[in-house]
Amino acid sequence: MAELSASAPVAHKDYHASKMGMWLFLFTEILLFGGLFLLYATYRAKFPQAFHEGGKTLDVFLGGLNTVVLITSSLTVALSITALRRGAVVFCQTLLAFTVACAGAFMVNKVIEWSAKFHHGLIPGSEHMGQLPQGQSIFYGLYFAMTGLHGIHVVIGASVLLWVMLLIKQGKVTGQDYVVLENAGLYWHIVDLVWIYLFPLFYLIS
Amino acid sequence: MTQTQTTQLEGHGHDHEHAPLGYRFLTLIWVGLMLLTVATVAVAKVDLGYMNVIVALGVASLKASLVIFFFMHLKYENWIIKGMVLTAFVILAIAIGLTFVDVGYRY
Amino acid sequence: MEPKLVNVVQAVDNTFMLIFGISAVLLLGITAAMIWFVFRYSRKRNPIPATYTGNLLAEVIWIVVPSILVMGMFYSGWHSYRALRDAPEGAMEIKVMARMWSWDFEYENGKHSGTLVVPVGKPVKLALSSTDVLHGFFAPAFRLKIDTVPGMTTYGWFRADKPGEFVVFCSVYCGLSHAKMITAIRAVSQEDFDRFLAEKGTGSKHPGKALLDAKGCLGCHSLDGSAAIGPSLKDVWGREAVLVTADKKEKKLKYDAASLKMIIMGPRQGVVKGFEPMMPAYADQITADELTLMLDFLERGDSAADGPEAGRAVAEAQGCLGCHSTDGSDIAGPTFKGMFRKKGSATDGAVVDRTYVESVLKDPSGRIGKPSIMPATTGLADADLSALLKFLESLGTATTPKGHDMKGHDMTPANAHGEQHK
Amino acid sequence: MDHTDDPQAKAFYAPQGKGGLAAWIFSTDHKRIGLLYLGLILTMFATATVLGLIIKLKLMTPGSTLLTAQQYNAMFTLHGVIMIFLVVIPSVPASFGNIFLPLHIGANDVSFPRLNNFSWWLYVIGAVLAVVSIFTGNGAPDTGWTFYVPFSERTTTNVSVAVIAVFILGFSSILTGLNFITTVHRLRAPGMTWRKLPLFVWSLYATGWIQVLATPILGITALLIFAERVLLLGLFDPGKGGDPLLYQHLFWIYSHPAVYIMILPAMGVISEIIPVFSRKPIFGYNMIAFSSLAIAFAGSLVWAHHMFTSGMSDTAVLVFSFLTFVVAIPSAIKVFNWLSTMYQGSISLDPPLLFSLGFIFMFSIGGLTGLVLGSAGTDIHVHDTYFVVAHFHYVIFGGTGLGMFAAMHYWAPKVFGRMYDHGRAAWSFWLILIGMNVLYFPMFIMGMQGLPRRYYDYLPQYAPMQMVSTWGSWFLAAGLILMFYNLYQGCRFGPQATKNPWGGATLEWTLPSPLPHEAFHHDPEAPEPYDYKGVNPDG
Ligand code: HEA
Ligand code: HEA
Ligand code: HEC
Ligand code: CUA
Ligand SMILES: [Cu+2]
Repeated sequence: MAELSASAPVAHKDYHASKMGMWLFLFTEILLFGGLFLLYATYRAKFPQAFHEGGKTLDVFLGGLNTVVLITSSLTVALSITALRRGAVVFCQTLLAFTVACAGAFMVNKVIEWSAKFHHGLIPGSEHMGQLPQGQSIFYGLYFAMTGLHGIHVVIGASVLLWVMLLIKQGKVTGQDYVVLENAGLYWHIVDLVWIYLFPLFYLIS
Repeated sequence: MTQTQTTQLEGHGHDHEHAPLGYRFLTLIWVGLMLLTVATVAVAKVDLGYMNVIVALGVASLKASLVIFFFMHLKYENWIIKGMVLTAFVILAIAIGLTFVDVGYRY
Repeated sequence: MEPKLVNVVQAVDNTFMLIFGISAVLLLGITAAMIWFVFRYSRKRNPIPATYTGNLLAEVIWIVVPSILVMGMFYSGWHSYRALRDAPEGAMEIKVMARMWSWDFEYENGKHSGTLVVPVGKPVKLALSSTDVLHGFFAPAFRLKIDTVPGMTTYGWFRADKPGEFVVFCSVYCGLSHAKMITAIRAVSQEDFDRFLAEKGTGSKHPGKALLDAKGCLGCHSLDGSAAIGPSLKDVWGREAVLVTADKKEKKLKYDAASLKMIIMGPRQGVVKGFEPMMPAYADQITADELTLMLDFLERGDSAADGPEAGRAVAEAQGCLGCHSTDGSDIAGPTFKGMFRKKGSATDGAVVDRTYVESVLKDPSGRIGKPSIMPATTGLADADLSALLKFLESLGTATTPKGHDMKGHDMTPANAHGEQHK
Repeated sequence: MDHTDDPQAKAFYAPQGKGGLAAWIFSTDHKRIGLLYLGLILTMFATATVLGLIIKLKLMTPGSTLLTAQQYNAMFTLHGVIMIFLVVIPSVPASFGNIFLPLHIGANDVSFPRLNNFSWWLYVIGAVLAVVSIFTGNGAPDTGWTFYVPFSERTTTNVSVAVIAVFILGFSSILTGLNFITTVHRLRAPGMTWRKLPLFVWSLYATGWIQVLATPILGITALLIFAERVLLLGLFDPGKGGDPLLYQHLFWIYSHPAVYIMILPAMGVISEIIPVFSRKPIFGYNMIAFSSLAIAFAGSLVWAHHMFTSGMSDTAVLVFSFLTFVVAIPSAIKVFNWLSTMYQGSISLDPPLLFSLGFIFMFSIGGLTGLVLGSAGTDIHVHDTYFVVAHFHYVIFGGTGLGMFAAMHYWAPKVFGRMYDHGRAAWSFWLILIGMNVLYFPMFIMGMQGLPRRYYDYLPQYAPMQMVSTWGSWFLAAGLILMFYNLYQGCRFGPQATKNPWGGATLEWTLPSPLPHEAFHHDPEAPEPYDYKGVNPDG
């Protein structure tokens, strides 16, 4: 406590404050998804069988692949911070570029998956969805809602990383002043974190 | 959460001047995450009844902790941030838990 | 014979009194203290303030005492809640279906009605649900309130300890006519209730009959020829009767529109021989239109069962009139007046005829081609549909249907009931 | 820079350098942002109170008068949505919190000034969207501020835009909370320990946590309604196995804690004002500070007390009723501590104190009737009746509203450097207090008699009470207009205010009135916030 209050109220960059602010923001993301996890939990309790059936129709391989992609991208972001702080700016940029590429791969994969579902008539609001046994249309509804919201976050996260890459290039984010990169990284990790739960909850429950 | 002595190579401290985590260390964490992913997919193929969910969520939480503590640096943050993270998760757990006081007795 | 039954209303009211009592004392105390302090410790009277910053004991006291108080309130509240929830064994079960914006009650023998008729003194357990959105069954007299949720059945129970009519509100906001979604619980004697149940309620579709029921006439008059509190209404039309006037003179009378109106609406010229002067005056409780319908039923009985009047009854029972007016005004849906044979709202410009109505009823949004709040109606018998169409047809022209002076009076069930609770 | 001696010319709100609108709406100065918020909030307040007035005018007599049912339904929905999301949730924190939180802890701004400006913009966008939803599509939303499914999914009115507005407003609120938490942690002046924080800061800190942790649930709830309507997901559609009650859970998981977002900052204001005008240290500082945190935490455990009749399990009724009573205790602590602060003080009944005492009275009525609602058996009878309407107008208007007015009277001289007329302020107070009680107390009685809420027409038996209640709204209107006139007149043309007109001991009173552009040139010495020895009202 004492150490904290030692910081003077001056306008210069407050590293701790930025980070605290970012964490607080991440909580809001966690709770935003939390609402959907709440729905997931309760509906799963209501329709265990339907969720089981629904889970069977999802492709574990694609889901697993995406898990690997995201975790790897998480690693490269973490590495990029180390690289930047050690002065390896080019390596840092490479790692970030790789991360964004991973995000792209993830989204391509997602599109393939979703279009396969659409192909089977599993389109929200469609007649086919309406005719599914009760719990199943809920399952797919949640699937679309949660992976969809997650997908949006992937896109946002990747954009933020691109923006940080630009800042690094402009020399605005450096090995001495890297909190922006760190915060962007934190955001990216949250995206990963959510997926770490989505994967087993949707793909591995059959 | 106050354990300050760690085993990895890099130094650490309470302020932001602590040295960055090493490439090797981070990669090791990644290897761990990969192994856990393989494990969870493998276990899912075995029918353990209701234990399946618990195992899957347990493994996921293990993975999540790795990400939070190392990739996200939480381990090296001061206790205030740690406390905040804990609060956020506790509130989420309460929200879900208390909802089950209703649905648990209805469905 | 007298089982010891919990008095739910009493239990709830006790909790009210407990909390209100404690609150009143606290509020008065707090207010008095504030005023006294402002006066006694004003800067004039007390220029030098005290300087202490707290007192542990005092704070402990006002943590502990309120805690005890609220736990008392909690316990009392929970206790009365239990009383509201625990229906006694063997309670009579009635199904309640809520829809925009009317109620449907189904009794154990399959009979339906729009007001809830129950025997006095018997516990009644309600199993409630809804066809469309959330509604709430709220009977203030019994402190009973429970939401009706589509796709789910909720429960509630009550017991009417004295005969009478008790208002039922819809408590959960449900759209346009939420405020009109009012009906009544009518508590009658066991005999009356049995008679009510036995009447082939669904047999007659005549709205006049429904009105006789709703206005409480059937509580005293039978329709099967048996004498009750009042004379039977079976075949009254044209019957000869003897009236005893106030000055004990006997007066012969033939029942027709005029004389029946006199009896129902007053001013009365006497009492039917052999009966007590018990019938209330209905002058301000029955409108002219309603009377016309009631008289029509008394005159022609169920013979009009497939005519437009029967159709109106169907529309009423199915809740159509909650959304469609008969007087040209739009409620939630287009008015029925002049709808028949006109172009419907469907995007393909179809004309409103039998097939069209049939298909709209089956799948309103689908047929009309855009999302609509109109609920699908299933299980409508063929005869009912025919009646419904006749009813629509009767509203087809701008002039009122012959024989009945309707003057565009809006006869939604809600209105009809609303009238009773003046 | 300008060298006149007129303090008004050096005030933070006086044009300086680039003047004009842009210097305001893109300002990152916490004081300007606070004023921007205050202006908009009061505008919204005026709009929504007029809607309230029209509602009462309609309800003056039974029958279909003045409004159609559809108009009425849209009217109370807008009244509720604007009041909740655009008025009382931002009210004290976004306006006075923004201005005084940094000053109270000896900082020159919040941690993230640009974010602060951004959150104001989000507020503007949300407000604009809310207005757009009225005039576009199939007309103004008619769901009530609770947006309950399935009705909100089926109604053809413009609900989709409204929920997006709510989503955006939620994020505005989150960013304010996030900013405050970080500011309190990071920008306290040297020596400003947690135990020296003014209680206003404590209450904002606790509020910040609710904003950060509860509001996202509102966000997802609003998004879900949008998705249900536009993408036809069907997650709450009973026909597909959906459970409408889960929507209610999600909604109240936010919206119950939200009522503490509304009340805690106002309680903070009261905790500032009472000791200043009693010239006696606040009684039981620790307990009041702690009770703010306790309310924030315990407040997140009780949401389902809005659902006792919803058909949820009896076990849930038991648990949530119990927890509701637990949450009442920290509020009780505060009330008793305020009273004890006055005991043996040296009280000067100036307008801010008058409004604060009004707060205590009205909040006590509202809170105590909250206990009737928390008790399961009695809530069944009064749920969704005017009893609830009365309860929340007492706590929101009588509580947060009066708290806000108290803050305006307390800080106006500091912000604008001028003093309003005290006599007129007292008059307006009494008009408001009487008006509120005549307006809202009959609602308790009508509720007990079973009048359901959201009824555009009612049975004639309620007519006399409704009539009285409508009269009350006119008294209230008169009082409000007098108050706003008096404040406006005072802040524009009143006599020059001194530095410390009330004798407050918190840091803002060491600064000139009106507030200058830069508050502290050096780190200030952290004062004992409630030690009035040596601090005297000047003049
Ligand atoms: C500022 C906002 C605010 C605040 C502070 C509160 C405070 C409280 N509220 Fe209220 N409430 C609302 C705003 C608020 N409420 C709104 C808007 C609704 C309706 C929403 C809708 O449906 O549209 C609502 C509805 C509502 C309900 C649901 C009713 C229903 O729909 O059936 C309930 C039920 O428990 C409830 C309870 C309480 C309780 C127990 C408190 C407690 O926190 C009160 C604590 C205060 C005191 C207890 C008084 C002060 C203390 C003393 C005088 C000392 C003595 C005390 C004791 C002995 C304990 N409230
Ligand atoms: C901050 C919250 C707040 C405030 C202050 C008010 C204020 C008022 N409300 Fe409020 N009300 C709500 C929040 C609030 N309300 C909510 C959340 C609901 C629930 C909605 C729902 O069911 O979904 C509700 C519902 C509600 C109903 C129930 C409707 C129904 O269920 O059918 C009624 C009925 O009388 C009502 C009336 C009033 C009145 C008469 C005022 C009066 O106090 C208004 C008095 C004010 C004036 C008469 C205006 C005069 C003043 C000025 C013009 C100011 C000038 C200003 C400046 C110069 C800046 N409100
Ligand atoms: C909840 C309100 C509601 C109820 C109850 C209701 N309707 Fe409707 N109805 C509507 C609405 C709204 C429309 C118009 C749809 C539109 O134009 O979007 C409609 C349209 C119709 C139409 C087609 C008219 C046209 O112009 O195309 C017919 C016929 C109809 N209703 C008959 C009935 C009948 C018969 C019943 C009772 C069994 C009934 N409705 C019950 C709301 C309702
Ligand atoms: Cu049905 Cu309100
Ligand atoms: Cu609440």
